[in-house]
Amino acid sequence: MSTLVLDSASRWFGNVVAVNDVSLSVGPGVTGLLGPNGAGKTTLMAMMSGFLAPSSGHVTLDGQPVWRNTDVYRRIGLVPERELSFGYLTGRQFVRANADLHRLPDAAAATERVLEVVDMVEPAQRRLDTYSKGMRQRVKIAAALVHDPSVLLLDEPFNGVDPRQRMHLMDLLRRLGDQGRTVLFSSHILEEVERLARHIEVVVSGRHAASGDFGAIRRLMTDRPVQYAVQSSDNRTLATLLMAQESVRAVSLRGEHLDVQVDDLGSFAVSLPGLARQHDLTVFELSPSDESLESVFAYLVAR
Amino acid sequence: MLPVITTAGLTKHYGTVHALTDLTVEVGAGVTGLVGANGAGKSTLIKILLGLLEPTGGHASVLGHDIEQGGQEIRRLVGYMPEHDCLPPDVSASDFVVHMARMSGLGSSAARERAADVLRHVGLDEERYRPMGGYSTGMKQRAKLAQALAHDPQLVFLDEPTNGLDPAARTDMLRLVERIGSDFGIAVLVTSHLLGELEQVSDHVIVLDGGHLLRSSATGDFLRRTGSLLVEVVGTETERDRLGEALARRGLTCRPRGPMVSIDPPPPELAREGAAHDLIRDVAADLGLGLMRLQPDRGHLEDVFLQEGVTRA
Amino acid sequence: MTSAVFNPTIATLALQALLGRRRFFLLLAFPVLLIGLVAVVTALTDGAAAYEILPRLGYPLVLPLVAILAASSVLGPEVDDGSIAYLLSKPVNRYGIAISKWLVALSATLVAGALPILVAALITGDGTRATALFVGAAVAGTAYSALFLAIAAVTRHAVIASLMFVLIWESLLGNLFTGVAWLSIGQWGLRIGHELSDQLPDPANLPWAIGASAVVTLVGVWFAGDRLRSFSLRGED
Amino acid sequence: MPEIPTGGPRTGVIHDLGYRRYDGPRDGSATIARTLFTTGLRHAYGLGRSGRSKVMPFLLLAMSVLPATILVGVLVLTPATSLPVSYADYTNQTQLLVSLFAASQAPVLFSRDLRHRSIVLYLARPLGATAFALVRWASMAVALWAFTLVPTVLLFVGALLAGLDTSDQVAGMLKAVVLQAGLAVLVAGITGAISSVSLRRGFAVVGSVMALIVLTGVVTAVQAISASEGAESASVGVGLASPWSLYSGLANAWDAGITTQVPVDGAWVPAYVLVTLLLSAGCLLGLVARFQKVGSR
Repeated sequence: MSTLVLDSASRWFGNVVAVNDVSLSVGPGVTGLLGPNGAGKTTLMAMMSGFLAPSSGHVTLDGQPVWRNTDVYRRIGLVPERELSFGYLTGRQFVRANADLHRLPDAAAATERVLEVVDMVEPAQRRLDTYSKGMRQRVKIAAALVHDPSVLLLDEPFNGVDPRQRMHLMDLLRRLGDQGRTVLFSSHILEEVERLARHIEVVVSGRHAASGDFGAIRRLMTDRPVQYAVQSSDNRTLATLLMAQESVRAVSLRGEHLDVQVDDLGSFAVSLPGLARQHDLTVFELSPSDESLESVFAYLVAR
Repeated sequence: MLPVITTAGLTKHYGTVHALTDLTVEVGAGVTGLVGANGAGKSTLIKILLGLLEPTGGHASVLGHDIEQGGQEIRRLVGYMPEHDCLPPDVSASDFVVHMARMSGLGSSAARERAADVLRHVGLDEERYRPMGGYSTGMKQRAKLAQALAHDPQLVFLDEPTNGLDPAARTDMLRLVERIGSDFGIAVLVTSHLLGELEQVSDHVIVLDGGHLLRSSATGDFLRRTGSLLVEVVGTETERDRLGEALARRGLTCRPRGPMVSIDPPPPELAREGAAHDLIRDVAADLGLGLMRLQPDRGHLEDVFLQEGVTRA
Repeated sequence: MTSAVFNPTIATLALQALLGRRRFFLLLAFPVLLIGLVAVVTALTDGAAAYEILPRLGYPLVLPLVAILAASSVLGPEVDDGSIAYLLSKPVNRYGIAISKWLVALSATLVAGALPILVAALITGDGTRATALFVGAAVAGTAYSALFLAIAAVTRHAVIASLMFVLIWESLLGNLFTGVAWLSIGQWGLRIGHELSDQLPDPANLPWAIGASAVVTLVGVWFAGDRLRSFSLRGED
Repeated sequence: MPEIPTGGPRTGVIHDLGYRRYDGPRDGSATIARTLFTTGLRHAYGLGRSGRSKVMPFLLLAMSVLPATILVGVLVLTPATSLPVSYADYTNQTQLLVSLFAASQAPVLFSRDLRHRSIVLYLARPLGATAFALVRWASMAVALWAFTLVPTVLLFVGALLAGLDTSDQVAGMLKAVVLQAGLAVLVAGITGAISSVSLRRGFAVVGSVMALIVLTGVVTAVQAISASEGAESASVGVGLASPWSLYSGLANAWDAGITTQVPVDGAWVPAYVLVTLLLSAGCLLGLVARFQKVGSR
């Protein structure tokens, strides 16, 4: 059981501040690091894995600093986003080399064990450059797991992996989390994080925007001014009715839809069904039209 | 109106790998989606249509030109945004798009003016003077799109334009694709492995699986075929389950999906257009639940494969 | 901190990087070319004429080119594309990594650069001269591989920078200005070889040649290790 | 479409900034090829690219011009009847710099597009892979030619200023220029072919250095040895093996001011010409094949 702690960590490159005063702590279980592209996830990951010194603040694993401390890699397994350039090695040779670098007492057994965990025993004698993207990801994970680390850090592990392999990887990570390992993965896709992580950390523009249970944050996210797209059997009538509601700020017609800006989602959502029934309107579609992470979290940051 | 692309029995085999098998389709104006899992033959089809690859068999024509004789003429009239990275990192988007416009035959001043315009349309502003190596994925995709539009083509091939984008950028890109097809008046063939996102922007969808044509039909047909609904109410699992149980009592088949309730296509007695919607509306009103989502379930590619697999078997 | 000086796994990987790709044939071409040439010329004429190839071509050109190729192969590509992160995310001493990689580059330089010079020189006769030239080549190869490893650890244009050093500084300017010999790895090696055979030139003084070679080697390897210790991954954002 | 405001003083107009179609003229393939050629030529010298990419080519150019400048200075200040080095031989003497220029700049024209895969964007446009490869090669050849031409012209101007015999100088200079063109064609083909196969810049450079500098070193050594052993035809024959020995051999045969170990004459002259042509053509074919193969991937 290990805990990775960032204490007021910042990182800047010249005048570009990639990570801005982030404090968080990642413990056992699966944690998702969520944020739009360019939010500083990779920089955060690099600091947590000891590949970048924080410009200010501290990054520690169980109290030990991570930067320039090669000993922490006994407890950390890292799956970088970078491609493997060891195309001339077979999957087994690559994993075995990782085991040897850790000076494991029985490197051969550890290699076979971990190849089995990621379900790559059969293709392991093929060269890496013949692998598909999903297979390469699994071999990377195997290499990171070979020394049985208590912390597993994965940078964008699902990028470019097709849906079937994605499911497979997710199952694997969930199992690792259930075993009590600290599993942290970064992603810019809400659905991915939703399906895998209970606990999330959100970064937007280098700032720590939200942290905690996924469900709780999702509820916080709905409690904000939102934009809705509504399609009904009579949009103009519905527009008039909605405009009379206090919870609605603006309504406009766009093609076959109504764009509705809602200030108070709770009372809007409660009043809409009754209103529609009263005037015999069929609501064909009702969907938040602005669910992007950026806009959701920009709101959280601005608060 | 003449079809933009027609293919007849188009086949491409690499040794034992069958990338495309006997493909016969027609693509018209507007936005056409080309869907398939990785390796379904989407990129191969585009490369054949561009004349970069020779088909093993069959015929195709693009904008009235046969791909075998008219390759050069076709490449003059179309734009291509490849799936993979193709931007030199040390050049600015502005310089690059101007150069690419000139490579399509525009004069130097026309190329400059059009590059500036197109970069504005795709949404690259101040950053267009910076080297592209420092771009985010979203900016790179925009630059790739800009070079495909620079010479005002009559047809663009967009290969996985939303790859690697986060949801905000994905929405922007899709809206842009939609505009290219409607406002710009350029025919679009856009590929993706997500059927859901192509539904939003395309008029017509072609589904490929393992090099075979699985289906080619207007987008509306896909939506109608799915028929499932997703409903979400304000609150926690308790509220979700109250809604689900109430709907189930009224004859709908419901199952929880995350914070939402997924409702299967309604039974015959509720098949009238809007009947299920009204039922949901009424149940929510009766229970005093806040209705915050009611939308058709976005079909996924896997669903289409599932359905078609049954009919083909 | 693990205090391992030599890490066999790192060395094996470096060796595989060197031998497992097409560039291996480029590396192999040098000794084959050199020995073949000298053998043919010796057979056709005599050893004295053939020997001239070594100080004019083998020593000043083939040896440093082999060192450049070896040093940049064991480190350059990995630093370039960031995949060295896979090696660095291990509890392994960074200087140990630098030393292991350097030893592989050094071995390659000795085997594909210095040894062929010895063989070629022996073919031309005069064992003493051959030994002297080999000692010089071994010394210079040692310093070259360390210097080029350090260059590969700092710049993506390591090959060009190293080539400029050898071709412009050591060869072109070295031929024009004798003073360059004081700052030329190749000349230090020759000076040390001169102790064994008078047929090698005497361009600088001996303690300087020994000291400078040692300093370049040690500082080069240490510097490469230090760069690895501070290796940073930077994301796209 | 924007409308021209007409009439009274108080009018206004909002212009349509939406997407506009282009119905102006479109160039044919020949013009496109010319544009690609000019861009390639500029890029070979780092023009139109980042500041750092100008350093190498101009540093090398400055180094190759420097001795010529000194020579011209000496020539003007002291009484002399001829240049201390012939035009053709000047290029030969600075072959290290010419070779380095070719080795370091060929990857710019032949590796970059393949490595970053922007080649696909070119091939999706009217010019095909064959035309692309040929135009790139032409850019490189002309860039190399210009590299050798600059000091030649400088020497020529200096010689005229110093009052040397004009007709001698014109003849020598013109011969050199033709020979340099042949050299540029050959070297551009060799370095281009190497760079299009080895996409890592470093290895492309080492490969080119091997083909130009090391190979020439080998050939020169063998030539010298066979000449001193009296094996004259062997000495001339070996000269067919490297671009620089071909250059000096042809210059010798044409009496352009380069002395080789053994004079190149008789049937050797057509052999030298033929090998130069065949080698250039071979490299070009290789280049075209390479770009065609990459284009279809």
